[in-house]
Amino acid sequence: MRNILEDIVINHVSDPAGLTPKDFKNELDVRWCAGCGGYSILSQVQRIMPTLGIPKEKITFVSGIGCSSRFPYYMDVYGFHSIHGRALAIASGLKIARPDLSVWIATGDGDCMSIGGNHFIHACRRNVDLNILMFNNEIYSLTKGQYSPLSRPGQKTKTSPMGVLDDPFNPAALALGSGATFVARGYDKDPKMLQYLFERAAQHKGIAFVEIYANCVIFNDGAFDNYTEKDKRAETTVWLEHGKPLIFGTNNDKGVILDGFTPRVVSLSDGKYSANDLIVHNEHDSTLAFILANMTYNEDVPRPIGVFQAIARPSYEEKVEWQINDAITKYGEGDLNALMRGDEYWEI
Amino acid sequence: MRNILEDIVINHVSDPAGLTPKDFKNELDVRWCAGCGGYSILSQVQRIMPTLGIPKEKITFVSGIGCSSRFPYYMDVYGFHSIHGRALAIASGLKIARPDLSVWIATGDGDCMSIGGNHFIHACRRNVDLNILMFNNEIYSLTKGQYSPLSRPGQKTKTSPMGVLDDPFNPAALALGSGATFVARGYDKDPKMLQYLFERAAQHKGIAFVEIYANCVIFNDGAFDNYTEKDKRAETTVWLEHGKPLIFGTNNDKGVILDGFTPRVVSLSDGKYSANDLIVHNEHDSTLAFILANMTYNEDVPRPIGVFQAIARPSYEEKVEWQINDAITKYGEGDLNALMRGDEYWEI
Amino acid sequence: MSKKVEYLEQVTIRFAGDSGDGMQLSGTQFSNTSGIVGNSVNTFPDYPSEIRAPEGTLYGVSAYQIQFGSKKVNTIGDKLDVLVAMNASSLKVNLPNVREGGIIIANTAGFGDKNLKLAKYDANPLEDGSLDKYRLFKINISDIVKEELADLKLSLKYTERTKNIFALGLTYWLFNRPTEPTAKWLGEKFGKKPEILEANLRALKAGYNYGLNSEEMTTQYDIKSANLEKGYYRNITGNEACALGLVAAANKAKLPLFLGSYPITPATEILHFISGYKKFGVKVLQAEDEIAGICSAIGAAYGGYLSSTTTSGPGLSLKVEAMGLAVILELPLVIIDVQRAGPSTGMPTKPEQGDLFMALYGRHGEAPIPVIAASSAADCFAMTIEAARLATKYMTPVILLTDGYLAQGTEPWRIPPIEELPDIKVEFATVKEEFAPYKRDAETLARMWAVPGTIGLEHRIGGLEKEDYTGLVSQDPKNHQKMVEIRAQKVQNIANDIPDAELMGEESGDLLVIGWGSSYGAIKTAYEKLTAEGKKLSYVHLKYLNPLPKNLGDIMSRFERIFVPEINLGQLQTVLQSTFIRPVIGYHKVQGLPFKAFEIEDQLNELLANKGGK
Amino acid sequence: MSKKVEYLEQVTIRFAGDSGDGMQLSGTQFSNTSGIVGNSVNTFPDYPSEIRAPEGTLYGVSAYQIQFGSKKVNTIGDKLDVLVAMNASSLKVNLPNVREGGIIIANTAGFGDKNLKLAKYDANPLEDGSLDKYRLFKINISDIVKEELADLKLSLKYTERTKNIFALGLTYWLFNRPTEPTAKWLGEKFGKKPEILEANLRALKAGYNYGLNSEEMTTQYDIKSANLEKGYYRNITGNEACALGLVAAANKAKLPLFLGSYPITPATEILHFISGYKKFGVKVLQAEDEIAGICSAIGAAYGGYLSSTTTSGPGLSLKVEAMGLAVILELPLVIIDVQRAGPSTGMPTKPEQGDLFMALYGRHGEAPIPVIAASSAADCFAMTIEAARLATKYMTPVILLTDGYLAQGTEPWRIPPIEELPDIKVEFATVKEEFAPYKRDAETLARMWAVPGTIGLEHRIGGLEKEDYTGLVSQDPKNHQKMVEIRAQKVQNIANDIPDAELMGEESGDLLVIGWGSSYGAIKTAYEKLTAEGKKLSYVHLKYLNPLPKNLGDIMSRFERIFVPEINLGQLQTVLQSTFIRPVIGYHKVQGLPFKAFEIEDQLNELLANKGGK
Ligand SMILES: Cc1ncc(C[n+]2csc(CCOP(=O)(O)OP(=O)(O)O)c2C)c(N)n1
Ligand SMILES: Cc1ncc(C[n+]2csc(CCOP(=O)(O)OP(=O)(O)O)c2C)c(N)n1
Ligand code: SF4
Ligand code: SF4
Ligand SMILES: [Mg+2]
Ligand SMILES: [Mg+2]
Repeated sequence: MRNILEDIVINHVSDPAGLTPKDFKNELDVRWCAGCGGYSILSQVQRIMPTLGIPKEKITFVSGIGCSSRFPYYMDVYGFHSIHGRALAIASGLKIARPDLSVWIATGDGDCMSIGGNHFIHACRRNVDLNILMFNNEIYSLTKGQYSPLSRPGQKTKTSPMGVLDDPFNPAALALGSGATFVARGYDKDPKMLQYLFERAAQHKGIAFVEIYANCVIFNDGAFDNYTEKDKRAETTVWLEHGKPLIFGTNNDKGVILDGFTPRVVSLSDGKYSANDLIVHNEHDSTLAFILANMTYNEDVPRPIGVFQAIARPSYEEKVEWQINDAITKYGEGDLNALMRGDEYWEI
Repeated sequence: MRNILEDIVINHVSDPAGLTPKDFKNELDVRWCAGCGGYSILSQVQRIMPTLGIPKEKITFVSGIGCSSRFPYYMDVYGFHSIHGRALAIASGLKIARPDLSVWIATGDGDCMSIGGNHFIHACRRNVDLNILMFNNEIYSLTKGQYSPLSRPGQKTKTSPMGVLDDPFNPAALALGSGATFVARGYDKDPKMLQYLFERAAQHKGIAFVEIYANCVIFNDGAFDNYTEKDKRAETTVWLEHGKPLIFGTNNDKGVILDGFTPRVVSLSDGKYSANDLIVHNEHDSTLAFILANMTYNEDVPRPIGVFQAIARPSYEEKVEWQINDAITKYGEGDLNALMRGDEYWEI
Repeated sequence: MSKKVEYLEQVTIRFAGDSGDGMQLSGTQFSNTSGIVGNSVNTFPDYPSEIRAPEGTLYGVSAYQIQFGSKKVNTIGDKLDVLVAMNASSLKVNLPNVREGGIIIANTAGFGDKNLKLAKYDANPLEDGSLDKYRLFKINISDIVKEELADLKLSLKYTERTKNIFALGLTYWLFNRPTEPTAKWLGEKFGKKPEILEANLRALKAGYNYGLNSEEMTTQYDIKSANLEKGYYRNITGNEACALGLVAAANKAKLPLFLGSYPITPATEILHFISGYKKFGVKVLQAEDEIAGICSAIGAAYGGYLSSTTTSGPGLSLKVEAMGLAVILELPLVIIDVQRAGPSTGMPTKPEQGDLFMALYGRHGEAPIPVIAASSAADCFAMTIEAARLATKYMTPVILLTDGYLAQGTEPWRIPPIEELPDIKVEFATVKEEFAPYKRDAETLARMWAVPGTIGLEHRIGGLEKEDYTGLVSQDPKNHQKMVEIRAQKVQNIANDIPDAELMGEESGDLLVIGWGSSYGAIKTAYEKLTAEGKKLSYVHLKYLNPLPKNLGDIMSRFERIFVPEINLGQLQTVLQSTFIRPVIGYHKVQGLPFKAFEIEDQLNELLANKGGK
Repeated sequence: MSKKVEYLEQVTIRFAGDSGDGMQLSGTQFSNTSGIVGNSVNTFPDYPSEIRAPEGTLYGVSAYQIQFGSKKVNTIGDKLDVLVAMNASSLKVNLPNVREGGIIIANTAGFGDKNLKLAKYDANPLEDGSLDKYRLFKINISDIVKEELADLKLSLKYTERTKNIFALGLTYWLFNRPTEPTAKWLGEKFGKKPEILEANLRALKAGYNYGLNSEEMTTQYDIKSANLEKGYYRNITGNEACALGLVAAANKAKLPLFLGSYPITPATEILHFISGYKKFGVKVLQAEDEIAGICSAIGAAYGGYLSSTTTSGPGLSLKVEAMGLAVILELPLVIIDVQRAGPSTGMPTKPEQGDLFMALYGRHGEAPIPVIAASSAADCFAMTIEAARLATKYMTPVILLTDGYLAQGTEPWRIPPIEELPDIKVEFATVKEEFAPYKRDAETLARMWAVPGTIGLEHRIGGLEKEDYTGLVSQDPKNHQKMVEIRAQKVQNIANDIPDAELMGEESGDLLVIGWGSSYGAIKTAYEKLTAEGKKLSYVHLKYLNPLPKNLGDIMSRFERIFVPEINLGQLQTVLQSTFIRPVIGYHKVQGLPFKAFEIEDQLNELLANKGGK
C-alpha cells in the first residue's frame, strides 16, 4: 500500500506486553442497572484482553443499539456504537478494510437476531473474522420490555400481554445453518467459563459467535436461573468439551446418549450405561453440532453450554487480500494512467 | 367480524370444481428468455392449481424483484409484484390478515436469500402458512449477471471477474436452522417432480419452502446440468422418499449410508451392502433433514432432491386467531366505548 | 386552626424524586383528581433515559409535571409554582425552573450526606439559606410514614415506599382536592392485599392531615373548575390516543385493523396498547424490523384491512422504500411517526419536529404522501381518525406526525361518543360494476380497492410504473407523465376535503404566527397572553402540512410578517417560503425540548417591538 | 463513379435492430472512429428492458444513437439524420424520430412477412410509399454478406451475424471515415479466430464498397474534426467515469479505496468496473443489501479508507438511516445515486431527476448532507473526485447525483494526466497534537479523523448526540442546539470552497435558465441555438445543489424571470423558491426520457415571446 494508512497500520504498533485489565477500563460510569448480566460480561472481556497479545490500539468494539450495545462505551479501546441491527454490517466493512484490527461485536438478542438477522446470517456465511458477543436476555430491554425473537412461547411482555405466539430462533442452530465456523454458548454467572469462551473466540480465525445468557433484572429477571444458578446448573446443563463424553449432574452421574438421532439422558449410576455409551463431543463435526444445538429447547435433556463447533475455513477478509495479491502477481500492480485510458483511446 | 370484508371473505366463495390449468393463464406474453427455467415452473404451478380444491379468487401470488419475481404477472389469480426482498414480509402481513387466502411467494435466490434474508428466516421461525417457490439460478439475472449468495465459490460473474470469494448459503440448511417446518428441493427439468413438490407444499400447513434449480440460459447457463440433465441425474442425485432408503444410480445400484454422522456412498452391487444398511428417509426427523441438507455441496455424495423435512407445528396466523378468540372468550368482545373510557374517567 | 384560602387561575406543580420513588404515580393521581374536580390539565412525565439509574444520582431523577387551571391549559407550564422534591438530586435538577416565591416541599430524609454528595451539593441547600427566595416546607416524610405505619406488618422498605402517597395527600390538601378518587383507585389496585391498601390509605390521609394541621402551611389554594363541555372525560397520552384512534377508525370504517410495527422510543406504547386490544379482533405483528413492519401492513392493506405502522425517526428512515411502494400501489396505510430528536439515534427520549422534511420529501422519485400533524395529546385521537379517513378515501398512505412530547404528555380528553366520530365510508370493488385495478373515482382520483378473495376481480399490481386504468405495466413516456401527475393531483385534491386553516385574532395586520404540531400549547399560551395584553397579532396552527389548507395563502397575504417557530432548523418555514414565495421569519430551538410559552412570548415581543426592522 | 461530398456540422445517426443484431457494437465502433477522426461525439445505447426479448418484436428492439459534429456536441441529437434499420420493428419504433428528408438504410431481409407481422405492419413500409418523405436505401444486407462470405467455412447463422459490420462499413463510407480503426479492433478481438476475423473484415469492406459503388448513393458527407484540446481521448460512460473517479480520488488522497454496494440498475456497472480493479488494491464488498452496502462503507471509512457506496433510487431509500449515522459520526463517505424513474420500482432503465428532494431532505432529524450533480458522462469523473475531496475535507457523507442517461451514455473524454487532478489532502489525527474526537478545524469545522490502530487515540463514537469536542454522549439541550447548528454550518461552509456558478450569456436581463444534472446537454444546445439566433437569454448550470454556489442569488437577482427545466415535478424549482424567495418558472417533463434540445428550445421561444405574461 502506498497510502497514508500504512504508517498507522504497519509502522507504529504498541507492545501488548504488560497490559492489565485496568488498561481496558475507562473513566465512564457503567450505566447498566445494578445486577445486570452485562457487568460480568464486561469484566470478563476486560480480564482476557491483556492475555490475547493484541496491541490495545488494534482492538475495536462495534455495537448496535440496546442496553447491551452500550458496551463499547465502557472499554478503553476503539469503540463504535452504531445503529440498531447494523453492527455486523459495519464491522464487516471495517474488518475487510482493516484485517490488522481485532474486531469485536457487542449485541443483543434483538439487535443481532431481529433487525440484524440478515447481516448476521451473511456474516456467518462469509466467515468474516469477527468476534460476536450476543447478550441474550430474551427481551428488548432498552425499549422497556417487548418480546424478542428469542423470547419463549407464552412469555408475557409489554407487547404480548396474553403470551408470545412466535417460536423463538435457536441461535446456535441459526448460526450453524448459516455456515458459522465457531459457535458457542455461555452465561453471565460463570466468569471463568466466559473467559474461556472469549479467549477461544479471539483465537478463532473467522466468525466466532458466542451467545451469552445475560440476566435482565428489570424486564426478564431470572429467565435463565434454571440453567445458571449454582444450585441448579449441574442438573440442567451439560458442558461441551472436545473429545469428552457428555456427562452432567451434581454427581456427574448422568450422561447423554444418542438414540437414532435423538439425544436422551441416561443414568450412569444404575450400571446400564457407562461413559463409553455417551455422545463424545467433537467440535469439528457440523452434524453433531446441530444435534447439540437442537437440544436447546428440549426440556428432556440438559442445555448444552460451551463450544458447539469450531471448524477451520479461510476467513473472508483473508481471501479478499489473497485475491488482490493474486491480481497483482498475475497482472502487475495497477497503473492508473493505463486504467484511465482503457482499451481504446486516441490522441488529438 | 362485523366488517365489510366478511361478505367477500366468507359469504361469496366460488366453486373450485371444474377449474383447469387454462383458468390460471392470462393473456400476457410471458417475457422470460426462451429456454428459461421459469417456464417449466410456471406450467407446473398452473397444472397443479386446479387440483388443490381452492377457489381461484382465494389464491394470491406475492413476489419481490427479479426475473423470477415476474411470475405473478403470468398467473390469472391475485398477484402482487412488490419490491426487492420484501415479498415474505408483505405476504406475512397478508396471510395473518387473511388466513382464508392461499398465499404463494415467487422469489429468486437473490430476492429471497440476499436482501430478503431476514424476512426469510423470520417467516420460517414464525411458521406462517406460506408457500415459497424460490427459483434458484445461482445468479442475479434481472440485473444481468452478478453473483448471488448461492453462487459457487470461484464462479466468474460480472462482479467476480476473478471468481466468487463468498461461501454460499445452503438454502435447505438455512431454512432448517431458522425453524422451517417444510423444506424441499426440486428442479425445472422434471415437471412431474415439481408438481408433486408443489402439491406437498400447498398441503402443508405452515411455511413451505421449495428451492427449485432453475436454469438461467443467459447468465448462468448449465449451472445445474450435472444434476438435472436426463443422462446425468440418476448418478448425481438421490430422491428423498419418506420411509425409503437412499438408493440412486442409473441401475439403482448405489446407496447412501451414515458413517458416524457422515454420509457416504456405497455400492449395492458388490454384495457388501444392502438396502437395509442405508439411511432411511424420515421427513419428520429434523436432525436427519440437516444431515441430508449438508450433503448439498458435498461432491462425494449425490445431491438430495425431494422433501427434506415436513413436520407439524401450528401456523402463526392460526395462533393469532386462537389468541383473539381466547381473548373474546375470556373477556368478552371488545366494547369500544369502554375501551375509550379506560380505567379512570369522570363525568362533567 | 383556621387557614386562608386563595383562589388561583392556574398552577404548575412538579413531583420529583428518585426513579424508585413513585413520582409517576403521584403525578398521574394528582392529574386525574384535578380532572375530576373539573380543572383543565396538562401533564408530562420526565423519566431518566437510563432504565434504572443508580439511586440518588442526578441522572436518576424522575419527575411528573402538571399544570392545571380554571381555564383551558395548553402546556405543562414554564415555571413551577410548586416543586415536591423527594431527594437532593431532584431539588438540584429542578430548582432552576421554580419561580421566585414558589413553594418547595422537600423530604428532608432525602437530604442526608450520601444524597447531598450524589447531588453534588457542598452544603445542604435546605439549611444554608440558598432557598430563601422560595417558600420552603421541610418535612421528614420517611419518618412520618414509618411512624404512621409502625403497627402494620410491613417491611421498612415497603413502608418507605408510601412516601409518594403522603406527598400526594399533602398536595391534595394544599390545593383543596378530594382524596376519595385516589382512595378508590388504591382500593381497586390493592383490594387483594389489605395490609398494603391500609398502608397507602393511611399515608394518603397522613399527608392530607399534615397540611391541615401544619403551623407553617397557612394558605390553602383553590382552582375553580374550568368551563368544560359536558361529557365523560379521562386523561390521555398522545400514544394511547393514537392507539384508540386506530381502533375507532377501523370501527367507523367497518374494517378489521392491522398494525405491523417494531418497538422504538417514543412510539412503542402505541404498539403496547394495540397489543392489548386482542378482544377487538385487532391483528398485530411485532415484526423483525421496521421494513417488515410497514411491508406486513401493506400486505394487510392489500388484503382489505385498515392497516397501520407506527414508528419514530430511525424507523421512518427504514420505511422509506416501502412507503414509495404504497404510493405507487395506491393502497391505504396509516403511518404514525412519533418524532424524536435526531439525526441518527440522536436523543431518543427527547421530542423534536425534525421529520417534517422527510415526511414531505423523503422518498426517491415523485412519491407524494399526505402529511398531517397532531397538536396535542388528545388531538392525536382525532388526527389518527383523520389519517385513516384520508387514506381510505384517497387510496394513499398518509403520514401522521406526533412527537415524544405529545406521545407521553397527557391532557384530559372528552371521550367522544362513537356516533360523534366522523364517518369513514369504504367500499370494496365488486364484479357488479366494471372493474379495472386503476379505474379512478372522478372526484378524488382514488383507484378502486379490490381485495383478494373477490370472485372475478383477479388482477396484478406492483411497484413498476403502470398504465392508468388497466394497471398493466407500462413504460410509455406519456403514461408515466400522466401517472406522476395523477398521483400528485390526488394528494392535492385532499385540500378540498380538509377544514380551512383557522385564523385566531385579527383578520389582517402586521404579524401572523404559524405553528404546527406539538408547539400548539406553547404558542397558544403566548398568543393568548399577548392578545390579552392588547397586542396585535394573529395565529394559525397547521394540522395539515401536505396539502396545506386552501385558504392559507390568502390568510398569509393579509399579514406583513409571518413568524414560524419550530423545533427544527426551519422546515415548515422552508415549505411556506417555497409555496407562497415570501419571506418567513423562523425561530429555531433545537434542544430536544418543547417550546416554553415564555420563549415564544419573548420572541413575539421582540418582533412586535421591532416592527420596522423586518 | 464520381460522388458529391457535402460538409455538415453535425449529424445524428441511430443503429437499430433486434437485440441479437449487434447494434451496440456497430454504435460503439462508429462512435470510437468518429472520436478518432476528431469529432465531438455523444452517444446513448437503448436496450430493451427484457433480458432477451423474443426475436423481431417491437419491445425487442435494441439501438445505439450517436450525434457527432465539428463543434462541441452536447446531446445525442433530437431528430435522426440517419436511421439504420435492420428489421421492421426497428423501423416502426424509430421512424417517428427521423427528420423529414433523413436517410433510412433498411435491411430488406428484415422485412419479411413474419417481421412485418411482429412489427404490426399491415403492409411493407418499404414498398407502400409511406417513406416517401425520407431518403430510403433498401439493401438486402443478409444476402450480400452471405454471398461475400460464401467461401468461408462458417455457419449461415454466423455469416448472417456480420450484417451489423456491413452496416457499419456502409456508414463509414457515407460519412467518409476510415475503416482502419475498426479493422484493427477486429484484429485484436478475433486474432485467434482467423476465419471469423476474415468474415468481419470482408463484411466491413463490403459495406464500405457498397456505398462507393452504389448508384443510388450519390452523396458522401464529411464532418470536420472539432477543435479539441490536445491530449489522449477515449469514449466513456458516466458509470465508468464514476468508477475511475473513485480510484483516481483514492490515489490523490493517498488512501486505499473501499466500495460497499448492492447491484441495482442503472448503477450496477460502477460496481462491475470497480470489481475489476483488484490489482489496484481496491476492496469491494458486494453486500447482502443496500443497508449493508452503506454500513460496510461506513465501517471502512471509520477504518481510514476513502469509502463509497453506489446505488439508484430504491437503494438510496434503503440507505437513509445509515446516511443519518454518517452525518452524526462525521465520517467521509461518497454516495453515488444514479437516478432512475420512480417512484418505487418505477421504470428501472429510464432516467429521471426525481431524487433531488430525497438527497437534500430525506433523512429524519436535521441531517444535512452536501449534494452535487454531474452534468455529462465525462463530468461524472470530475464530480466523483469532487465528492471525495469534499467528503474528506469536511468529514461528511456527500451525495453525488447522476442518472441513467449519464450512466449509460458516452462522450469522448480527454483523459486528464493524473498530475492535473485536484489534490486531496487527508491527514489522520495522531498523538502529536492534542486529540479529541470532535475537535474541529476552525475553518472547515471538520472534526479530526482518528482511525483505529492509532496508538493512544482510543475513543468511542456513535449515533447518539454527543458533546462537541469530547464526543461524549450528551443530552444537554444547549449542546444539542450547538451540534445541530455546527453540522448545518459545516455543510454551508462548503459554499466557500466551490466554484462560483458560471453565467453563460448576458450578465443581466429578462430570462435566466437554470439547469442541473444531465439536462445540461439539451439546455446547452437549445441555449446556443437561440443565442446564435440573437435571442437574449442566459444560462447557469448547477453542479452544486447543497450548498448552492455563493453567487447564485446575486446572479438570479439580475434577471426578471428564472426558468428551471427538470425531469421531475419541480424539485430544484422548489429549492430555489424557498432559498431566494422569488417565483421560478418550471418545466416538468417526467417521461423517463432526457430532455430533447428542441423541447427546451420550444419552451424558451414561448417564454421569450410572452415576455409580459409572466
Ligand atoms: C431503527 C431502530 N429501530 C428500533 C429502535 C429501538 N430499539 C432500540 S434497542 C431495541 C431492542 C434492544 O433489544 P436487544 O438488542 O435485545 O438489547 P437489550 O436492550 O435487550 O440488551 C430497539 C427495538 C432503534 N433504536 N432503531
Ligand atoms: C432495493 C433494490 N435493490 C436492488 C434492486 C436491483 N435488483 C433487482 S432484481 C435483483 C436480483 C435478482 O436476483 P434473483 O432474486 O436471484 O432473481 P433472478 O433475476 O435471478 O430470477 C436486484 C439486485 C432493486 N430492484 N431494488
Ligand atoms: S434493563 Fe436489563 S439489560 Fe438493561 S441495563 Fe437494566 S438489567 Fe441490564
Ligand atoms: S435472464 Fe435468465 S432468469 Fe432471466 S428470463 Fe432470461 S433465462 Fe430466465
Ligand atoms: Mg435483549
Ligand atoms: Mg437468481
